[in-house]
Amino acid sequence: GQAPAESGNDGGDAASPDFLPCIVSDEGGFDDKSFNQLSFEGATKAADELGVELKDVQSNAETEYGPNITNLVDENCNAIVSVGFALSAATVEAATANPDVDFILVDDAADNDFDGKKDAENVKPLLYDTAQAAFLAGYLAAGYSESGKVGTFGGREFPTVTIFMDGFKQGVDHYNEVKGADVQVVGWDGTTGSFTGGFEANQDAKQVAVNILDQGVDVIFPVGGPIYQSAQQAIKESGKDIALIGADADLFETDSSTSDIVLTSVLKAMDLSTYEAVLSSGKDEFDPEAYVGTLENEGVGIADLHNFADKVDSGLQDEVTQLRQDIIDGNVTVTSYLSE
Amino acid sequence: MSVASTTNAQIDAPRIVAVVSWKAPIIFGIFTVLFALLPLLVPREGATTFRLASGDAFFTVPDIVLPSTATAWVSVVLLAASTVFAVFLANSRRRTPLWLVVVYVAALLIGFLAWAAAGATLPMVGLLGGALALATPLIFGALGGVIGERAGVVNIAIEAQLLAGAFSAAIAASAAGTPWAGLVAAMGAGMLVSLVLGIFTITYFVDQVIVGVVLNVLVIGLTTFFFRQVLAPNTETLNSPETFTAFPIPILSEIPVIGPILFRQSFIVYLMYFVVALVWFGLYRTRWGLRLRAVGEHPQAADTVGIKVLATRYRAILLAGAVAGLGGAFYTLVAVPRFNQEMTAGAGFIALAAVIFGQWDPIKATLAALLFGFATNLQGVLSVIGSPVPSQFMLMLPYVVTIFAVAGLVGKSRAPAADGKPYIKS
Amino acid sequence: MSSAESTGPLADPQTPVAPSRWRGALQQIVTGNGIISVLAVLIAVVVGSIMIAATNEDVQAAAGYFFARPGDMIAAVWSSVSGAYAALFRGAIYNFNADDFATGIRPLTETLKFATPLIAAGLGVGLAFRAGLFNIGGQGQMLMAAAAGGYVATKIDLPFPLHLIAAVIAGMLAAALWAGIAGLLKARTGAHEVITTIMLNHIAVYLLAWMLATQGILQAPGSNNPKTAPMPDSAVLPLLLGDSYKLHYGFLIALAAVAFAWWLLERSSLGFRFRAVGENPAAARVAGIDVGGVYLTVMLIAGALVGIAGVSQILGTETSGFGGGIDAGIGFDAITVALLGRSSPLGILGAGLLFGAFKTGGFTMQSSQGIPIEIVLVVQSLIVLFIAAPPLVRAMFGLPQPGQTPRKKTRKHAEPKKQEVSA
Amino acid sequence: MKLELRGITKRFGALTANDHIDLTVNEGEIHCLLGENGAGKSTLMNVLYGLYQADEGDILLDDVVQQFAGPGDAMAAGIGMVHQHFMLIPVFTVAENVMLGHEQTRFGGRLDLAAARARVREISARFGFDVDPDALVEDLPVGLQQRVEIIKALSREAKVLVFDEPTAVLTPQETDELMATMRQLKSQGTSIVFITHKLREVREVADRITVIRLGKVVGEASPTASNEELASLMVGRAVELTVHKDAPTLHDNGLVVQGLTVTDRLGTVLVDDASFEVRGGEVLAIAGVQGNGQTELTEAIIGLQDQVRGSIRLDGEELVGRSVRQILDAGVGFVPEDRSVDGLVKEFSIAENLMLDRSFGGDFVSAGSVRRAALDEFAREKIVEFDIRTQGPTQAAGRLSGGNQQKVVLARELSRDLSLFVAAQPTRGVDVGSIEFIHKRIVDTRDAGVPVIVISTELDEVAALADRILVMYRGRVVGIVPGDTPRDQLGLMMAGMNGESA
Ligand SMILES: Nc1ncnc2c1ncn2[C@@H]1O[C@H](COP(=O)(O)OP(=O)(O)OP(=O)(O)O)[C@@H](O)[C@H]1O
Ligand SMILES: Nc1ncnc2c1ncn2[C@@H]1O[C@H](COP(=O)(O)OP(=O)(O)OP(=O)(O)O)[C@@H](O)[C@H]1O
Ligand SMILES: [Mg+2]
Ligand SMILES: [Mg+2]
Repeated sequence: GQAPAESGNDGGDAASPDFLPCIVSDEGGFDDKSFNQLSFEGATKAADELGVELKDVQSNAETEYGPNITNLVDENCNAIVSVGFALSAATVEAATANPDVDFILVDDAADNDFDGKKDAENVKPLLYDTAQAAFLAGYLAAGYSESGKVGTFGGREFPTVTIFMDGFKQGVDHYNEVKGADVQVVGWDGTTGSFTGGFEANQDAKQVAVNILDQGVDVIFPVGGPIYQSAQQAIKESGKDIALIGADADLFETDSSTSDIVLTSVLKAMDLSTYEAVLSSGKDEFDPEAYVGTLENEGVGIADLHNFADKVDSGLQDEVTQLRQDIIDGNVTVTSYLSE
Repeated sequence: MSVASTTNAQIDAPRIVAVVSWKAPIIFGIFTVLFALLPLLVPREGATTFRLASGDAFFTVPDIVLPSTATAWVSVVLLAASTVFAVFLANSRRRTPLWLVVVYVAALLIGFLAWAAAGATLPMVGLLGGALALATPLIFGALGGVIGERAGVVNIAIEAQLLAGAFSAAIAASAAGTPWAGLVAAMGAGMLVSLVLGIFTITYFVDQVIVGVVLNVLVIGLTTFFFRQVLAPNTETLNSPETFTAFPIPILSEIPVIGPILFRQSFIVYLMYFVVALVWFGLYRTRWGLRLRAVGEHPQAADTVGIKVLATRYRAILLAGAVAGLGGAFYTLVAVPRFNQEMTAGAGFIALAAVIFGQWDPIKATLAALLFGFATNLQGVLSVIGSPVPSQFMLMLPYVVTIFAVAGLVGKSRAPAADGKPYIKS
Repeated sequence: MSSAESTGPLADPQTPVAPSRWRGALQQIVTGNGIISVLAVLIAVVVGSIMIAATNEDVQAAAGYFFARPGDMIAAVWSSVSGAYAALFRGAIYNFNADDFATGIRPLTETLKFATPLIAAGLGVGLAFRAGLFNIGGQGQMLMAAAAGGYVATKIDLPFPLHLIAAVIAGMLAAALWAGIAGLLKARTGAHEVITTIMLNHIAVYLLAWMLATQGILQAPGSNNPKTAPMPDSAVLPLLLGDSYKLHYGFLIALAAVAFAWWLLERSSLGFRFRAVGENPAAARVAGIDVGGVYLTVMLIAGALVGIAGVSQILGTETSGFGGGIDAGIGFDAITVALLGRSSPLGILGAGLLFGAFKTGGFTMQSSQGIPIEIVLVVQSLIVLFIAAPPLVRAMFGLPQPGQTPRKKTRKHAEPKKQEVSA
Repeated sequence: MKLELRGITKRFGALTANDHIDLTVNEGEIHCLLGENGAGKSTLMNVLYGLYQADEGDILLDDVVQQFAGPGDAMAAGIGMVHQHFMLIPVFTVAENVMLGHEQTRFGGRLDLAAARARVREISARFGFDVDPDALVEDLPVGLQQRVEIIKALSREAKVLVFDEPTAVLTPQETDELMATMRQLKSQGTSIVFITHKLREVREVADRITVIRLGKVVGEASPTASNEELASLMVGRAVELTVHKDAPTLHDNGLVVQGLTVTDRLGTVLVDDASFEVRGGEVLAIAGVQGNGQTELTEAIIGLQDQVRGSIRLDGEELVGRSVRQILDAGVGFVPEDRSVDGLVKEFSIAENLMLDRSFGGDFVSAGSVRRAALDEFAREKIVEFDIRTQGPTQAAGRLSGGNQQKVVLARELSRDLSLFVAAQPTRGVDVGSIEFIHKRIVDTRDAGVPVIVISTELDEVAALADRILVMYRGRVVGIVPGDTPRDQLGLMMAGMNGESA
C-alpha cells in the first residue's frame, strides 16, 4: 500500500477537539440486527456528518451499564446514546451527575419513579409507538392471508417486543371487524403468546416458528432482532408460500436474502431519530424533549411491499394507506402502553 | 478347583428375596394428585384433535378427536388405578413392573395433552419431528461427552465445542459455498478444542473440570471477538452459509406418522442416526471401544496389557470433539444460516446433563436429549395453540421435566471409574 | 478431583492443619510457582496484545504499507498495546491521569466493588467443591437471592438497618433454599448435582422473568418493563468510603464471608466433615458422618454464600432497580474464581480480586482505547489455563522441571492407584 | 525360557526401591521372592514387565538382552504377570478382560467374542478352572478373579510367569489348587517367579528362594529352611511368629445376633439368617472365603447396610435401625476391611484421620471448632504408642506405607471406650513385624473384657487369635467351632461343608 504523509495522527481526539459523541449498547451488542444496531447506525451517520469520531462501548451484562456510561463521561463524551430500557436507571443517574452532557435514551421514558415526568433534564428519551405501525401490518397480513391464519412470536416477553405483537393483533382484529372476516392470530392472544426465551437465532427459535407454521398460517411476524432468521429458515424448509414481516428495519433492504419472502416490515426508525438527536447535540441544538415516534412523524411506519407489490390486492394496499391516515387523524385508535 | 466348591458354586445360586420399594408408588401418587388438580382447578372446554397426518403425506391418517375434560378425567382414573396397583404390589413386596410405568406415563401424557390443547389441534408430527430437530445438536454434544468420559476425560467444554463448531461451519460453508465444507470445518474446530483439552489434561495433568470450564469462557471470548470484528462486517462473504435443507428420504418418508417425523429431516439429522449407531457399535462391539472403555475404567490395567493409555485418550477426545463439532454445525448449517454470538445459549451444559442422565451410554444419552427436546417442543407447541399458563412457566417445562426425570427415574448412576482422573505413570 | 502434587498449584490438595501454612505459602511463591504465575500472565498478555494490535485501526493501516515503512507499524503496535494495558491499569488500580490521589484511587475501589460478588459466589462454589459437589448453579442461586432480597426491599416497609438486614437475610435464605433443592435431591435420590443445578439455573431465569413482569411481585409499580423499582434507601448497603466512591458495605460482608468460610473449612468440626465427605465419602460414612446430610448442609451454606453475591448486586451495586440479567455471568465466573483460588477461602479472595480488576479495567480499555471487551475474557481464561499447568509453562520457557532427571521420568509419585501394599 | 536380571536399579526420587538386584530363573523353575512390605519385590517385577523403566541394569531372556518400552513389549517377549492388585476391568466380562490388548476381530472391526470365550473355556479346561467367560468380573469372588488373571497370562502363551502375591486372598483349598497349577505349568517348561509372604507356601512349592530387604538381595535360601530362619532373613531380626494368649475370661456383657438377614437393593440375600453371640473377653473369628457375607455381616453390625432384618443386641440394646453414628457412640470400634477406601481419608493428615469418627463433640471439638492443640497432642501420643512410622502428625495418611496406615486406623478405634471391637482383615497388607504388634493389641483388647470379632480369610491369623471360630459360606453360618479346630476341617467348612460332616 501507499504510505500516508508523515503528519501525526494519533487517534480520534486530534480530529475533533470539540465534540465527542458516544454510544453504549445493552447486552445484545451492536450486531443484534435490532435496536442496538439501528441506533449505532444513526449515531455513526451523525458523527460522519459532523466529521467526528464516534466512541462505542458494548455491554455484556446488566451490571456493566453504569460503569460503561461513567467511563464514557470520564472520556469527555459530549453526547451519550444509551440503547435500551435496561439502561434507563444508569443513564438517569449519570445525567443527574453530569448536567453538561447530552444523553439520548432509546426505548425508554427515563421515568424511573413513574411520576409521568422524566427524571433528568438533560436526557432525551426516544420512544416509538410501534403498535401503530404493527397495526397496519396486521391489517395487511389479515387481508393478504388466504388461509385465514397469521402468526407472530417474540424473543422475550418485554414491552418493547409485545408492543409489536399487540399492534399486529389489533390490526387483524380491526380487519375482522371491518370485513366481517375471521382471521386468527397464532402466537399472541393479547396477554400471552409464543416466545423463544431469548434473542438468539437458533434451533429453539426456529422450532417456535415451525410450530406456528404448522398451524397453517401463511404470514408470520417474528419480533426480536435476529430471530427473523429462524423464521426465514423455517419458511424455506416448509417449502410453502409463506410471507414474512420484518420488525425494526426494512428487512428487504438490510438482508437481501429475505427479499423473496418479506411482505413488508414494521419500521421503528431508531436510526433516524438517533441520528437527528446526535446531530442536534453536535450542532448545539440539543432539545431534551421526549421524542415519540408515531405514524404521523414517521418515527414508525410500514415499509414498501417491494416484491409483493403485485401480489397484494391493490384495493388492500389502498385500505392500508387510508388506515394509516385514519390512525394519524385519530379516527382509529391503537392502544399500547405508550398511548395510555 | 475342588469338587466341593465348584459344585456348590453351581448349585447355590444367590437367594433372592423381595425388597420393598415405595419409590414408584409415592411418585405415582404425587403426580396423580398434581395432575388431578389441573382439570379440577382449570376445567377446559372442547375437544382436542391429535393430528397424526403431515401436510402432504402419501397415506392419509385420520385425526383422533378426544373430548378434553372427559379424557383428562379418564386419565386421572387410570393414573389412580395404576397408583393403587403399585401400592398393592409394594405392599405384597413386589416390584413395580416396567409396563406399569409405561402405562402410567402414557396416560399422564395423553391426559395432559388433551387438557392443555383443549379446543385446538395438536400436530403430532410437528411435535415429535421438532423435538428430534431440537435434540439433534444436544445428541451430538452428548455423544461427544460420552466418548470422552468413557475414555476417562471429563468434558465440560461441550459448550465450547458446539460454539466453535457453529462458528467455523458458518465461515467455511460461506467461503467455500458448500455446507459440506462447513461440516468438515466444524469437526476440525471441535477437535481443536479437544486438542487443547488434551494437552492440558492428558499431557500436563491439569484438572479436567478447570480446563473445561475455562475453555468455555475462552471460546465464547474468541468467537464473540471474531464475530464482532470479522464476521459482522463481512456477513455476505463470511457469514451466509449454504444450509442443509430438509431432504425427505424416498419411500421411508412416506411411512404413516413415523416417516414424516424421522425421514423428513436435514442431512445432519440422518448423520446423527448414523453416528449414534456408530458410536454405540464402536464402543461396545469393536476393539477400539473395548480399549477405550478399559482406559476409562482402569487405565493401569489397560497399560499392563499393552494399551497406550494416553494415546487412546487423545484419540478418544479428538473423535469426541469432531462429533460435538458436528452438533455445532447444526446451528449454522441447519437451524439458521448465520452465526450469532453465543448462539448455543448453554446447550453444551444441557448436553453434559444428558451425558450423566444417560449414564454414560450413547443410546441412553440420546434418549435423554430426546426427552429434553420433546419437553422443549411441547412447551413451544402448547404456547402456540394457546395455553393459559404464562410464557415464562411454559419455558421452564423442559428443565423441570429433566429434574423430575433425573430424581425420579434414574437416581444414582455410575461414572466410568477413572473418569476425571489423570493417568500418571512412573 | 485430581491426584498427586504434580498437577500443579490448582489441583494440589490442601494439606490441612499444617502449622506452617503461611510459611509454606510464602515458600511456594519464592520457589518457582510465583515465577510460573508471572510467566502465565506474560503468555496471556502476549496473546491479548496480538489481538489488540490486530484490531487496532492504526496498526491495520500501517500494516498496509509495512514494507514501505515498517517503523510505523511497530510504533502503532506499541502504542495500541501499551495504551491498552495502561488503560487496564488505569481502570483497575490507579488512574495516573487523575488530579489528586483521592480521584486516582477510585478505580481500585471499583475493583473491590466488582470483586465483591465474585468472592462471595466463588466461596459458594469453592465450599461445595470441598465437599465433592460441583455447584454450577451460582446463576440460579444469585437470581433467587435477588428476587427475595428485592421483594423484601421494595414491598416491605422497615426502618434503615432492619430493612437492610431483612433484605440481605431474605436473599441469602432464598439462595440457600434454591441450592438446597440440588443438595436434597442428591442426598435423597442421588440425582447428580451437575444436572440439577444447571436445570435450576434455567428455571430461576424464567421464574425471575415472570416475577419481574408481574405487578405486585417485583415489577416496578406502574411500569411495563421487566425491572424492579429502585431499592429504598432503608434497604441499601451504605457506601464504605463516602459519596465519591461506589464501594459499599457488601465488600465487608464478602470479607466476613471469607473469614467465616475459612473458619468453617479449616477450623470447624462441621467443615472437617465437609472435607471428609469431599475427599472420601465412603470413609466418612463408615466414620458415622451422614453423607446425605452433609450434601444438603453444604449446598444450603454454599447457596447462602452465593446469595451474598446476589444481594450485594441489588442492594449495593445496582440500587436503581434490577432486571433479569442481574447475575451478570457471575455464577459462572465464580467457578473459575473458585478453581483458580484452589477452593480455599484465601485463594478465592485473591482470585476474586484479580477477576474484579480485570472486569473494571476492561471497561476502561473499551471506552478509552476502543478495545473489544472480549479480549479481557480471552486474557483471563489464558491466565487461568497456564497458571494451572506449570510444567507446560516451564516447557514453553525452557525452564527445568523441578527436581527431576531427564524426560519421561520427570512425572513421578504417581502413587499408582492402589499402590499400597497388601500381603 | 530362562530369565536373567542383571544389576537392576530403580529409584523413586530419593528412594532406591531396587538396588543392583541380580536374579536368575531357569526354565521350568519356580523361583520364590521373599521380603517384607516395601522391600521392592513388586517394583522389580514391574520393571521386568515393562511397567517401569529401570535406571540401571539389563533384562535377559535366554541370554538375549531385552528392551521393553512398555508391557506390550514384555508380553510379546513371552512374559506374563499376575499382579498383586488385580489388573482387571471390573465392569468387563471375563472374556473381554482376557482378550483385552490382543483382540481378534471379525468383519467390520467387530470383536470376536466367540473366539475369546472359546479361549477362556479351553484354558479353563486345561487347568481345571471353572470360569464362566460371560460373567462380569466384579461379580466374581476374588478367587475366581485370580484365575481370570492367570487365564489372561496363559492366553498369551507366556513362557515366564510372574505371580505377585496371588495367595493373599485365597482359601487354603484354592491356594493348594493354585500350587498344583503352578506345578503343572512348570512341568510344561514355564518359568515362574512366585512372590508370597506365607512361608508355608514357599517351602511347599519353591525350587529356589531369593530374599530381598530394603531393595537389595540379602541372600538365597533353600526350601528346606525353617519359618523362623526365613522370617529373620526377611526382617533382619528375630521375629516371634506366635501370639501368646491366655484362656479367655468370659464376662456377661456382649453381642447377641439373632436371625440376621442382609440383602442388597435388588433383594439378593447376602447374610442369611445368621445367629451367634460374642461375650466380653473372647475373640470370635469369622472365617470364610472372601465374598461369603462376612463383610456385609460386619457392615450390618456397624449400621452400614440398609436392608437388614433380625436383631443385633449389644449389652441388651438393639442396634438394628440405628445410624452408624449412634452405633459408634454406643462404643463399637470398627476396623473396615478396605482401609484405603473405608478406613482412611488419604488426603487428610494422620491427626485428622485420628479424629475422623469423633468430629461431633468429645475431646477434639469445642464450640464447633476443632481443638487443634489437643488433637495434635493426642496424635503424637498415638504415633508413639502404636509405633506409626511417620514424619509427624501432619503427614498425609496416604503417604504412609500400608502397615502404618493400618496402625492409624487401629489407633483411632482402640483409643475409645469400647463395648465391642470389630476388626475386618486387621493384618492384610502388613508385614511380619507389624502383625506381631497388631495381634498383641487385639488380644489386649479382649483381655480388657471387650467382646472382639475378627474377620479374616487368613487361617494362620484365625488360628492365632480365635477363641471360637464362626465359618460362613454363601451368607450362612456353616458352624461355630472351637479356636483350635484343625485347618483342614476349617478349609472344608469354608467350602460349604457342614462342620459335623466335615
Ligand atoms: N510409584 C512409586 N513411587 C514412589 N515410590 C514407590 C512407587 N512404587 C513403589 N514405591 C516405593 O518403593 C518401595 C518398594 O515398593 P514395592 O511395591 O516394590 O514393595 P514390595 O516389596 O512389593 O512390598 P509388598 O510386600 O507390600 O508388596 C516402597 O517403599 C514403596 O513405597
Ligand atoms: N507413593 C509414595 N510417595 C511418596 N512416599 C511414599 C510413597 N509410598 C511410600 N512412601 C514412603 O516410603 C516410605 C517407605 O514405605 P514402605 O511401604 O517401604 O514402608 P514399610 O517399611 O514397608 O512399612 P510397613 O512395615 O508399615 O509396611 C514410607 O515413609 C512412606 O511414607
Ligand atoms: Mg419521573
Ligand atoms: Mg508388592
